[in-house]
Amino acid sequence: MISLTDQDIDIAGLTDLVRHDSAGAVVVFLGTVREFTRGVQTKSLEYTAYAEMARVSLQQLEAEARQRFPIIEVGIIHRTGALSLGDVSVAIAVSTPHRAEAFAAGQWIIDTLKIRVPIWKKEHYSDGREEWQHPGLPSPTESLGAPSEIPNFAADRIAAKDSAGDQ
Amino acid sequence: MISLTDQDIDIAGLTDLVRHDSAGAVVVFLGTVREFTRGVQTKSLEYTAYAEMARVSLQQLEAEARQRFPIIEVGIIHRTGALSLGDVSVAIAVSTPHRAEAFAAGQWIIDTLKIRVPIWKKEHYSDGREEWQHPGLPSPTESLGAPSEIPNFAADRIAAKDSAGDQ
Amino acid sequence: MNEIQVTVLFFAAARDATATESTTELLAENTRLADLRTVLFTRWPQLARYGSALLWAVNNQYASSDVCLRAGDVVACFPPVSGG
Amino acid sequence: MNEIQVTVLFFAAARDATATESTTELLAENTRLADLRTVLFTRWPQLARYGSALLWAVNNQYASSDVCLRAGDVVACFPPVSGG
Repeated sequence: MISLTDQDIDIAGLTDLVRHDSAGAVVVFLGTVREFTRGVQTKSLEYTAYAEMARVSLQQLEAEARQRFPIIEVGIIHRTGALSLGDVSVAIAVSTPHRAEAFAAGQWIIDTLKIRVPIWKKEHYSDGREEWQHPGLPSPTESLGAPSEIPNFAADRIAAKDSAGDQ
Repeated sequence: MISLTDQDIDIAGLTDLVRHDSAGAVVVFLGTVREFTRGVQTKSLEYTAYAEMARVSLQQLEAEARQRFPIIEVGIIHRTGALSLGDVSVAIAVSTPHRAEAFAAGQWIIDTLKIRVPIWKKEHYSDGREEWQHPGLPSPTESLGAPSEIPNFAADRIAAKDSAGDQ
Repeated sequence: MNEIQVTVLFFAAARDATATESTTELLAENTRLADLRTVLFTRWPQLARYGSALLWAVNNQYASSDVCLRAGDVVACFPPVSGG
Repeated sequence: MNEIQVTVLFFAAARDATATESTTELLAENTRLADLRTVLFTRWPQLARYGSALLWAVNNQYASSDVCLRAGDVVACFPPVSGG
């Protein structure tokens, strides 16, 4: 089950969805809005999605997770819109027969989601600034080579990152 | 926070307990009663604890987890008594600034709990048999060497297992 | 030579750079994604500055630069994602 | 020579083997846990069969075989744990 929602995520409902008599382990991951990142204070966050592709991408993520891990049931819900400190931005629940698989599956899903699924976070800082988060994007004032010199394109880069795993 | 209880575990309450504005990640682990283990059908389970030592042991587990990982908040609840299929026997919730630490802490806590905390599971199988689960204990009908030949004792073995990690 | 029409969507910082949500482009048949990119980078130098860091998708799937575009394709251009 | 009194608790399969929850033992001062174990294994051969697989704790902490027991200690004897 995957979902993109602008409402509060029902964590208890998501957890119950994956509980199963064949499962020995359930792992639930929640991403929550953190107040300080590298010393800068966040006041609120806004998540914007390319909704149509994000749903396709989440469905592919679920399908691939089921191929990689012995998953009994899995649910992935991502929030969009404005969030306050402490709010849950993403919730992932997964059940498997044994515990090591549940941790591995949960971690793979969130790590891969953060590379692939077209959703962007804009931070509103307590000093009034706002800033898109887009890891690896050069500042718009940095000069780069001409487009024709740029070798790699999205699909290759996403695939390379996926196989390398992330930090 | 640690707790040993013969009542249903309040998972939502445990999750809320660890959510925090400084946390970017929450991982919740649930151990649930599985119907089939190595092809044998379980009907129900019973957990018996050496309650006094189990509480001390859980407190030490929490303290050591806080030393090993940048934990913001952690809660560990273990169930005792009779459980049915699908019931939650243990729930661990942990919050940290970043996600990798939350997964690592949750996994370390459940792995270590399963080696150290004096609680035993008795399986009631659908064929009417019941059996204590005690990994590594020889069957009482197996013959062993005389007591004086037996070298290692509890403290050394628990320490060795902890440092080796488990599967 | 026939022309095809494709829609291009911009998201997040790419939308800020172009100051538009989408554009409709008339292209020659067999235009590759790389060629469309050159067109867009020429029109919006602010977008060009993000260069190879931008991600591109065609019809909701990440696409590589040599893919041939077809009539009705929906292309999306956006910065590295930051959900989760 | 003075005597000390310690309580020994049995759990799970160890309790089944001794058919008792606890026993009170009078021991010589400076008796080591290993010596108490020999006493108990002699009394309950069913317990002795579990041998080195059993775990031992003194006053709620895992103990090693060479620890000296003191008056009032609570010793616990049990099989490998299986909670979680």
